[in-house]
Amino acid sequence: MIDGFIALYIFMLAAFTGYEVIARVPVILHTPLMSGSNFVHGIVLVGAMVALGRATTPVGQVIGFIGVVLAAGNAVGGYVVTERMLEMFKASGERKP
Amino acid sequence: MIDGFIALYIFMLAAFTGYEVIARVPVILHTPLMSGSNFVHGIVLVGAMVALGRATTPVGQVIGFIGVVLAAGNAVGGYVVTERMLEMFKASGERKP
Amino acid sequence: MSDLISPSAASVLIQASYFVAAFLFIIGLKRMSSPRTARGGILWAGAGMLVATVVTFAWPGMQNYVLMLAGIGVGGVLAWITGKRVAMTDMPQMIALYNGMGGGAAAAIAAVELYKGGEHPLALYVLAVLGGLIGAVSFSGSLIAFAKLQGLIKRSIRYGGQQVVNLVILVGTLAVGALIIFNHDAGATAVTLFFLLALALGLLMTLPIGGADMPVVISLYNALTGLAVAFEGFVLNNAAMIIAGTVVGAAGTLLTQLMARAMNRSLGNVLFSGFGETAAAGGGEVQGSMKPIEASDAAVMMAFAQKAIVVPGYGMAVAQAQHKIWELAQQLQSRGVKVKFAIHPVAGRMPGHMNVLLAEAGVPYDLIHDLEEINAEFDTADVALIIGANDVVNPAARSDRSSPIFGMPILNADKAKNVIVIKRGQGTGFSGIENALFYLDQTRMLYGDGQAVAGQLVHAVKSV
Amino acid sequence: MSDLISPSAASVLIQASYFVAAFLFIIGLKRMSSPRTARGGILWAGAGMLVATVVTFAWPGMQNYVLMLAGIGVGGVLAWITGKRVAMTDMPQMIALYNGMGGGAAAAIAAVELYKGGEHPLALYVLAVLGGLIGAVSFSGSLIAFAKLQGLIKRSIRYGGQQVVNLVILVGTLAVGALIIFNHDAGATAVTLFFLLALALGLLMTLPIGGADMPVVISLYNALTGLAVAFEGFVLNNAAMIIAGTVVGAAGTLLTQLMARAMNRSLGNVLFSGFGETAAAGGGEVQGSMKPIEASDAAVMMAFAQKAIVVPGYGMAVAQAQHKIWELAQQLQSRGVKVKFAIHPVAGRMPGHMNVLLAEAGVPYDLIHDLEEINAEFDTADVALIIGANDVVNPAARSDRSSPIFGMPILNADKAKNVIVIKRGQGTGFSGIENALFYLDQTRMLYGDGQAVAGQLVHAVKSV
Ligand SMILES: NC(=O)c1ccc[n+]([C@@H]2O[C@H](COP(=O)([O-])OP(=O)(O)OC[C@H]3O[C@@H](n4cnc5c(N)ncnc54)[C@H](OP(=O)(O)O)[C@@H]3O)[C@@H](O)[C@H]2O)c1
Ligand SMILES: NC(=O)c1ccc[n+]([C@@H]2O[C@H](COP(=O)([O-])OP(=O)(O)OC[C@H]3O[C@@H](n4cnc5c(N)ncnc54)[C@H](OP(=O)(O)O)[C@@H]3O)[C@@H](O)[C@H]2O)c1
Repeated sequence: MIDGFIALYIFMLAAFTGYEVIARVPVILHTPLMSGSNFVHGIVLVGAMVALGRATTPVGQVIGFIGVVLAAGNAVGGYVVTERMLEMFKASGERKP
Repeated sequence: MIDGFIALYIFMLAAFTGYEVIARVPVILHTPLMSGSNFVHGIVLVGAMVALGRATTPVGQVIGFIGVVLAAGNAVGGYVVTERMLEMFKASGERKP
Repeated sequence: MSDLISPSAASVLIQASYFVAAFLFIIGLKRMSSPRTARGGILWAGAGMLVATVVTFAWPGMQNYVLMLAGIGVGGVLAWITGKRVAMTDMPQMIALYNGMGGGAAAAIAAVELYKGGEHPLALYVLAVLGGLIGAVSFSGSLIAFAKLQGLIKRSIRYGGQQVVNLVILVGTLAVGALIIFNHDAGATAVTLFFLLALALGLLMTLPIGGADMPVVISLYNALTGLAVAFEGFVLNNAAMIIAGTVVGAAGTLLTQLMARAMNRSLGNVLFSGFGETAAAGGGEVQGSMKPIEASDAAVMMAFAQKAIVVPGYGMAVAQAQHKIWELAQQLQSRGVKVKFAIHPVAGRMPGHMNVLLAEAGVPYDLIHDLEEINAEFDTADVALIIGANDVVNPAARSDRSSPIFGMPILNADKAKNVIVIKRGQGTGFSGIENALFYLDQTRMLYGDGQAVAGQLVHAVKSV
Repeated sequence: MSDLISPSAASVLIQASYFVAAFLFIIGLKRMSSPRTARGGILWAGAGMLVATVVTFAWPGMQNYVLMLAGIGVGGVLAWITGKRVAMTDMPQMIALYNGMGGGAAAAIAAVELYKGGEHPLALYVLAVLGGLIGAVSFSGSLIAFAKLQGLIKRSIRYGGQQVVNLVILVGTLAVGALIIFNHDAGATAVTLFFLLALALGLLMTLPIGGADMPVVISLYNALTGLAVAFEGFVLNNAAMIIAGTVVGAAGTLLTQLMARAMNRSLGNVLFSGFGETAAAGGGEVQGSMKPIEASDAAVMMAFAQKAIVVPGYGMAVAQAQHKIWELAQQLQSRGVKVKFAIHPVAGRMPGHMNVLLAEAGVPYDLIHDLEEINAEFDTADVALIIGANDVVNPAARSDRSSPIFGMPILNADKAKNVIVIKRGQGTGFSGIENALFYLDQTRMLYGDGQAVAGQLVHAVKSV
C-alpha cells in the first residue's frame, strides 16, 4: 500500500489539480464538463476488473461481475454522452460541411 | 526512497498544480510572484540542514554549512523582499492611516 | 495475453500505462473546461481510458477473464446504445444514470474486499468502508435522480421529521461500518447490512429533492463517485484510480458550487434547508391584463422588424421547439431581419441547457449571446420573442424585494419595443411566481405549444 | 530538543509539518497570483516555511547543531538586512541574488551526497547529479545577473563561437556527471571537476545576455532552482522539497513565458538566437524637429489643463523621480486637474516596475491604469506628460513594419492635445530606435534629469 503521508500528498495535489483545472469554466460548459468528469471516474473499471479477476468465491465473482458491468456502463456511457454534447459546440463557419 | 512511479505521479501533479495556480496572473504581479516563488524554494533550507546534520567528514561539514548559509539567505531574503513589494499594493482608501 | 509477458515487465507496463492515463485525464479535463478546446478534451481522456483498460488484462495472476469480457460487453454495449439514442433534452438523467453506475462499481469493489476480509492496515479498512458508503449512496441517489428526471417518479416524497430519519440511518450505517473496521470477523451479515443501509440512505436523501434541483444534485453525486473511486483506489493500490478519482472529486465539488451559484442558490439550500421545496408562490400583485395575439399578426410584426432577439427557456426544451425556432430565425434573416439569441445562464433546467439545444438545431454559436453581452441590446430591438421562458425574464427580480428570485440578474426583455411571449397558458415557471412582463403594454401573448406555434410562425412569415 | 521526542513520534511530527508547509506554500502562491489577495499570500507561505524549519531540528540522528544555527544566523541576518535596505528599483537584482543562493544550496546538498558516495539506486544518482548541475548553473548564472543589474559588470561579453564553447562545456559537464553516476568510485576529483564545470557553464551562459533581458533570465533561473530543489528532495526523500520545488519549477516556467511574452519576445530569442543582443538601431527616417520647452511654460500648460495623463518609463526609475512626480500630480489635483497614470505592461525593466515605484511613492492604485483601460482616453487628454518613457510610446510600433518593436501595443500618447516629454537628451530607449512622437507638432521636449525637472515643475506649478 502507498505509505500514509505519500498518500496524503497525492490526494492533496490531485485535489488542487482538479480544482484549479476547472476553475473559471464558463456556464455553458457546466453540463458537458459534469459529463466529462463523470466519464473520467469510469476508470473504476480497471479496479472492478482487478476485483473480479482476483475473486475466488461465487459471491466475489457475482459482485465483481456486477461491478464490471456497472463500471463499463459508466465509462462507455460517459464517453458517448460527453462526446455527443461537445460535438455540438461549433462556430457557424465550421457547421457548413 | 519514494518508489519510482509514485515519484513520477507526485512530480506530475505538483507540476500541474504549480502551473494552474498561477495561470492568468496579471502583468503587474509578475515581479512579486517571481519573488514569492523564489521564497518558496527556500524550503531547500530543510534539506541543507539535514545534509549538514548528517555530515561527518570536515568536507561534508564545510559544504553543508555553506549550503545552510545560502539556503537561509534564500528563505529570509526571499520573504523580506516579497513582503515589502506586496505591502505596496494598496488601494487609495487603505492608504490613509 | 498476460502469460506472454513476465510478471514484472507486465507490472511496469501497467504502471506506465496508468500514469499515461492519469495524465491524459487531467489534460482532457483541462481542455474540456474551455470552449475552444472542449471537443478535443474528451478524445484525450478517452484515449487514456482505452489504454488503462487494455493493459489491465495483463495484470498478473488474474482469473475469470470470460466473466470480465462478458461484463464489459454487457455494460459497454447497453451504455453505448442508450448513450447514442438519448435525446439531447434527456442528457441530465443519462449522466445521472452512468454516474450512479460508477458509484455502484466502487461500492462493488468495496463489497468484494470487505466480504473477503483478512488482516489489513486499519487505514485500508477505513477507506474501503468510506468508499463503499459513498459509492452506494451515489448509486441509489443517482438512480432516484434519473427516475425523477425521466418522469418515472413524479412527486417529491416528503414528510415531517424526514431529516431526522435520514440522520438516524446515516448514524446507523456509520456504526455498522465502524464495527466492520474494528472487528474483522464481523462477517458477511454485517457487510450486507452495511450496504443495504447505505443504499437506503442514498434513496431517502434524494427522494425529497425537487426535480428542478437535480442538476446540482447529480453534480454532487458525480463528485462523490469520484471520491469513492479514489478511496477504493487506495484500497487496491491503484494510482490511476486514486488520481482520477480525486481530480474528479475536487473538480466536481467546485463544479457543484458553481452550478448552485449560477442558479442563485446555495448548496446547503439545495440539499437541506429547502430540501428541494421549490419556492412557494409569492411576490406582489400584478397590474394590467394579458393581451393575446394571433400567429399571423405576430409574424407580420417580426417580418418587418429590423432586429429581433429570441429568448428561449425551459418551455422550448419541453416542446422540442428548437428546430422550428431556428427555421423561423433563418426565414427572418432571409428577409433582412437581424436575429440574435439571448441565453440566460440558468434558462432551462441544467446549465448550458439552451446552448446544447440550439447547437443541436444547428444555430451557429456566434448568434448566441450571454446575458452580459446582450442585455444592453434589448433597447434597440424591435421584437423580443420569448419562447417558453418565464423566470429568466421576470422584472420582479430587479425590483421586487419580496420576490423569491429577487437579485437574480435577468434578461431585460421588457426593454424591447414589442414583446411576443409563446407559452401554453397561465402556467408559472420554476419559481412559481407571476411575471409582470406578460402584463406590459408592449407585450402580446401567443398561446400554444412551443413547437406548434413556432411552426405556425414559420408558415405565416413565408406568406407575408 | 530532538532527544525529548521518540524517533518515530518525531518523524510523524516532521512529516505532518512538511505536509502542512507544502499545503501552505501552494495556498500562498495561489493568493499571490491575484492582486486582491496577494498580500496575505506571502504570510501563508512564510508560516509554512517557519513550521518546516523549526521541526527539522527534531530530525532524528542529526549532529552539528551549532554549525547549523550559526549558518542560519549568518545567512538569515545578512539576507534580512540587505532585503530590508534595498531600494525598490534594485529589487530584480536582489531576487536574482537570493535565488542564486537557493540554487547554490541545492548544489551543496548534491555535493555533500556525491562526495559521500555509496551504493544507492541509479535513479538517485541521476537526480543528485542533475539537481547539482541545475543548481550550480542557477547559482553562478544568478550571480552574474545580479552583477549586471547592480552595474558591477557593465558590458555584455560576446565573441564568435560563444555558443559552441558553451555547448562543449555543457557536454563536458554531462560527461563527468555520467562518470559519477555509473562509477561510484569516480572519487572526489570527478565531483569537484563536475561542479567547477557546472559553475563555469552558468557564468558563460549568462555573461552575453544583455542587462535588459535579465528579468526573464532571473525568472528562468528561479524555475531552475525550483527544479534543482525538487531533485535534491527526491535524493533526501523529503516530500516538502519535492513538492515545493516542483510547484515553483512549473509556476516559474509559466511565469518566464508570460514575462517574455509581455515583452513581445520569445524565450528562445532571449536566451539563444539573439543571445542578448539588444535590437540593432533601425527603422525609418523621422521627419520634423524636436521643440524644447522650459519648465515654467510646461507648468502653465499643465496647471490649466482639464485632464493630464502621466506616462512613466524607465527614465523615471533611473532618476528616482516617482516621489516628485506624485507631488506634482497632487499639486495639479488640488488645482482641479484630473490626473491619471498610464502604465505600459513593459515600461521600465521588469514587469510591474512602474507599479511598484508609484506604489512606493504613495500613488493610490485607482489612479493607475493599464494600457487597455486608458488608451481610449488620450483623445480627451489636454496634456500627456511622458517622463523617461520612450519605446512604450513610440508610434512606429503601430505603423512601421521595419521597426524592431513593430506589433507591440503602445500607449497612444500621440493622440493627446499636447505632449510634454521629460528626458535628459537625445538618448534612445531600450530598443535603440528613434521616436517619431518627439518630432510631432504638439510635442515639447523638457530636457533634464527626471527628478530635477519634476522638482522644477512642482515649484513652477505652485507659483502659477
Ligand atoms: N438552468 C439550470 O441549470 C436550472 C436548474 C434548476 C432550476 N432552474 C430554474 O429554472 C428556471 C428557468 O427559467 P426559464 O425561464 O427557462 O423557465 P421557467 O421559468 O421554468 O418557465 C418555463 C415556462 O415555459 C412554459 N412552457 C412549458 N411547456 C411549454 C410548451 N410545451 N410550450 C410552450 N411553453 C411551455 C411554461 O408556461 P406554460 O405552462 O403556460 O406553458 C413556463 O412558464 C429558473 O427559475 C431557474 O432558476 C434552472
Ligand atoms: N518591463 C520589463 O519587464 C522590461 C524588461 C526588459 C526590457 N524591457 C524593454 O524596456 C523598454 C521599456 O520602455 P520605456 O519606455 O519604459 O523605457 P525606454 O524605452 O528604455 O526609454 C527610457 C528613456 O528614459 C530616458 N532616461 C534615462 N535616464 C533618465 C533620467 N535620469 N531622467 C530622465 N530621463 C531618463 C532615456 O532618454 P535619455 O537618455 O535621453 O534621458 C530613454 O529614452 C521597452 O522596450 C521594453 O521592451 C522591459
